[in-house]
Amino acid sequence: MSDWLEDFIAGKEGAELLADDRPRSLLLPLPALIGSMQALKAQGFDMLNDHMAVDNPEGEHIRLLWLLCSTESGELLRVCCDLPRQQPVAPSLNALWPVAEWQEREVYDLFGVLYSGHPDLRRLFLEDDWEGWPLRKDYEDSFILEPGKP
Amino acid sequence: MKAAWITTALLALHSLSAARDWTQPTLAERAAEAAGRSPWESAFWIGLGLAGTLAAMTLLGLSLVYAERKIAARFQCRLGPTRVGWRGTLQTLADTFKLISKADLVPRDADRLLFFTAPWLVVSGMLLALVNIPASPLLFVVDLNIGLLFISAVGALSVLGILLGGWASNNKWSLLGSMRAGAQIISYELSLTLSLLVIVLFTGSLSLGEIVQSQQEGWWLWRGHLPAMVAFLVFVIASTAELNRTPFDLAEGESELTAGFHTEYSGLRFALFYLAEFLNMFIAAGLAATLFLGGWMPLHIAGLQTFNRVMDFIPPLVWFGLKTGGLIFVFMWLRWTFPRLRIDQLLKLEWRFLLPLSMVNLLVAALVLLLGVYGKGGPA
Amino acid sequence: MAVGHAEGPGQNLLLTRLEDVISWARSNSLWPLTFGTSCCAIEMMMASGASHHDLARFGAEVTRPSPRQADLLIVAGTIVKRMAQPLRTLYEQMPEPRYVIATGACVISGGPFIYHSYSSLRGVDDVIPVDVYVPGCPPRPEGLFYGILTLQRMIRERAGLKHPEERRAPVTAALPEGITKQEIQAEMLELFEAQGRRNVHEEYRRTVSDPGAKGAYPGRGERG
Amino acid sequence: MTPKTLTLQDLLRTDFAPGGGTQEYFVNMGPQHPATHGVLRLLLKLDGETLRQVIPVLGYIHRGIEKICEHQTYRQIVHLSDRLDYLSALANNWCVTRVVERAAGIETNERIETIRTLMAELERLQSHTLWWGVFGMDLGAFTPFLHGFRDREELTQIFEDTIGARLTMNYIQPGGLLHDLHKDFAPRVRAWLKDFGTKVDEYDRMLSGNLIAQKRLVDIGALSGDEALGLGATGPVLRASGVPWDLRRVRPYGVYDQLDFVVPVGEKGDCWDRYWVRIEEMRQSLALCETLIENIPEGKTMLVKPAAKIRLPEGTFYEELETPRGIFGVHLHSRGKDMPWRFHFRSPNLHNLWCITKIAPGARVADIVAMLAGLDLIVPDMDR
Repeated sequence: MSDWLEDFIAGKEGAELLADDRPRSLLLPLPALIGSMQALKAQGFDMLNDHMAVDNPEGEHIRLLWLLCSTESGELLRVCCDLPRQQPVAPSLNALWPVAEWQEREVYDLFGVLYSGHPDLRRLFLEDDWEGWPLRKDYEDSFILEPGKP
Repeated sequence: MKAAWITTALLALHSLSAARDWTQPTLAERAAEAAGRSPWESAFWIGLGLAGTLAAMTLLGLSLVYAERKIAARFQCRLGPTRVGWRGTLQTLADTFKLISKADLVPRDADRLLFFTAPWLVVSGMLLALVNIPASPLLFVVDLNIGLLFISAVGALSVLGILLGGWASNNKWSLLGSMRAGAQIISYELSLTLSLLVIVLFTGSLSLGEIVQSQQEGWWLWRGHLPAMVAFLVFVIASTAELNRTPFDLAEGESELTAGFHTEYSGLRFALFYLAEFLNMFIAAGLAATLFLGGWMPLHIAGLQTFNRVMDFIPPLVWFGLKTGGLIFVFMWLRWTFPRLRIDQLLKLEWRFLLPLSMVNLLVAALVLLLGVYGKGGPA
Repeated sequence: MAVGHAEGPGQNLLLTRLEDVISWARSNSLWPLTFGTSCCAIEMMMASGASHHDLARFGAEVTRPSPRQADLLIVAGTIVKRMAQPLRTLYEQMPEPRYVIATGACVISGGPFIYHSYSSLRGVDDVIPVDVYVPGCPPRPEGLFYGILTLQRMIRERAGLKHPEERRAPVTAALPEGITKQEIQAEMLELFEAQGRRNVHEEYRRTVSDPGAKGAYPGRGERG
Repeated sequence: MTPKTLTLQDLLRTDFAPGGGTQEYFVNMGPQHPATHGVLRLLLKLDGETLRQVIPVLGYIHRGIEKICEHQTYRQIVHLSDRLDYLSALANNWCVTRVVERAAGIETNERIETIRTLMAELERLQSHTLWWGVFGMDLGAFTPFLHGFRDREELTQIFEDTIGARLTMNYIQPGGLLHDLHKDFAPRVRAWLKDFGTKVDEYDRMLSGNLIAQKRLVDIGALSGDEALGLGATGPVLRASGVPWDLRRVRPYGVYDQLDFVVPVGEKGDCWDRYWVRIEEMRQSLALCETLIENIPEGKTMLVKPAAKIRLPEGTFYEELETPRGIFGVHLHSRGKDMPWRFHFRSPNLHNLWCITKIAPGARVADIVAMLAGLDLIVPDMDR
């Protein structure tokens, strides 16, 4: 089970297996992302199940997570990638899985991650003139109400 | 005491139904006749005709809407209106008052003149058609010698109203709805008219009074053999389409076009569209009953003398009501059962199927007429 | 709607009568707009659509998809910042007299999304005036009925013709005037008959005849 | 080089249609439109009645649930998950519960798992009856709507007996179930299942066999299996396209591994296949429920103290399961507190929605309504 994944990252610099299992996680450096994803798709991961981001203000990075799924073997695989928080730019996976176009729009909308090569990078949920990225931990909005505070 | 009342009522009914000489003058004829003697008398008959038609229009509109809501409720395992009046009978009256007393809204960018005209056009077309329908020998406003032609002509006014209304609203959904309605009604008008022509061929007259009287020996539905039956079916399908009712309600198509051509209409003008829809249904059903089911003629079965006597005793108005009501029920049944067609399927049905069918049917009817094989047997 | 004042008995009887008739008509013919954003909309559909509850009994089943033809805006489901503008437009597109029922916690106060949300409005009355509030998350169809009956009573009681813009504080509704509990029970039995639900029907009859019966309908028994 | 971002205004360009020479125009379908079942907004680029392009515009019910979740304890998050896809509230509860239970290492017993499975299957039936009713209404037949709701209402009352809620259940909790079953639960469910068996046949007679309905559905909006996978479709939409991907079978959870059922799979992936797959799923769920209701083992229904604070270890956890609409997934990023650092829902409806951009161009306005009904979308779940 574990062998092919270890072989897979063997040749890649900066790639490592993360401790999380179920699904097994893989941390890739940004430059190797597109190539690895292409290879993974060729290996049978035909479904891009989900794409999300986690903000990490202490580490000054935003971690992007892709969840891949293979309908042949039924295997799940999580691929992670860290981006700098100031200028997060990631390559778009739109050409591999069409659904990435909209998943990336969601992450752009809520975290402000930009995707190069994206055909239609618009906000997904919020108005086009919304300021700020609401799911970042340092997002401030006078509209937000907190319990105990007037 | 009770017996006396019942006898009186039966006698009154009989005297109504005993008007067996079917050359009763219509209201229009009475007015024309009276014009020579006294203009007042003439005005009285004209006024009676007008008031009668308007009253009938209101009453029919109210009761048909109520009937539709109750019937729909029964199809859907519910009760329908129950609270206003006895078993909800005053529900539609409340709706009418409310609609009349609503604020008068006109969209800012609407074409005001056309916006105001459209609903009245629809209603006036419907009203002009209504005066032609012979409900009974006594209740007959006008018997034009080109009655059928007149009805199909003024019936087309409603298309104009719908097109104008959709255009004037300045709303894309309205426009889509009215364009659909235009394409649909104009197409189905063809097979509708062709199916009417079959009966015209048989009777040799366009006057509705004469058409009813020609059915003394039997309803055209039976006497006309296959062509009349086909014509009846085509008529029912095409008039459902003309009425914009499910499965042909594309012009309003709630789930597609919000409310179709009357999306922007509110209050009184919307009520007029609503009224016209239901009265047009009455006109279509009444026309079908008149042409194919003997109008106000009682049901006779050859050879059963006693049965026929009993049938004679029922007043003509009741006969007409029963036949029309039955057909209206069929229209409502269709509406609450079928899904909606798509616009291209709808037009295909007309141009590729109904139109050729009714053309061939007309030829067959002509053949039947030439050979003279119609006119015997069946219930009359 | 400038109709003269009709004050005091004997003065301008005709107008008073007319007003009564029109209030009667308006209260009995509340056509709702088909509008719903989330969970409450399902319960609203259960009320207006489901044969079990049958909003048609009150003459309010004619849901109009076009705001121009609707009288009643039932705000069912959370309203967020982005929806506020369309909602206001919808309200303004409705002709007077128009009524608003706010159903559910979200549209009353923000409900479960009151804190920490950057987009949920905390009460729809920031956007449009509300006549009746129906609490619940979501409110039961019976709750919505209660709201509608309350609204009907409000319409009947106020001089709507004189002051169409006037909004009154909510009033509470008991049983509608002229209708007894027995009549409502009979109506419910008829409704079950129409659905062909014999088992439910029998169960209900048992409950009606013996209110203390164990496991009485609908689901009010103690938890197991 | 920073990538270029766009606004909606940039997309609003019309042109003269190739060949025909007529001008295209934009129409807003929604946010208030009966066919979009809520506040989905579709910008339609039309040429006459023919669709050229569909631009879904979301966010009219974006409540920021993921942000709110970061400030809620794990028990509170369960009740927020009800309000995503409110028609599969129990499945959503279960998914959140599973991810919390796995992270906290809570083991459940057989009774809890059986009841959870039964409830999820009942809810699938409930959801599909509603879908069927609304589907009929979207095609223009109003009566199915009421018949679907009639059958649903009965089940809602059964749920209410046990759970105390009609729609937003909040029943499946970390560590077990909120309440034990009501004593009338089993007899009422048996009676309902027996009744519903005949109702599915009635549905078939009423809508499936209707010629107009078939004309409106067959060969409309066909989507091949590969396209569906690429667009991220799951659930009945994916299975209608011929991919037998059902988590209940592929990666069994609950007690699905002990159950025998067929996963209905379509061929062409058109609207008819989507319709048929769901009708068939109703039959399968019915059989599953009949088996499950007879086989509920004894045992406790709550294994942890309801008041106890749940603290999860650090890490990223993910669980997914099959709701009536597709795969619902929960990402949980914990930093060892009693509240999550980041909580993300994988929404089946959001992913199914994108199929419309692929299948709609070239169709008519009426078809898009049939397609939307076939995809069975719940807007608050997309927007979260």
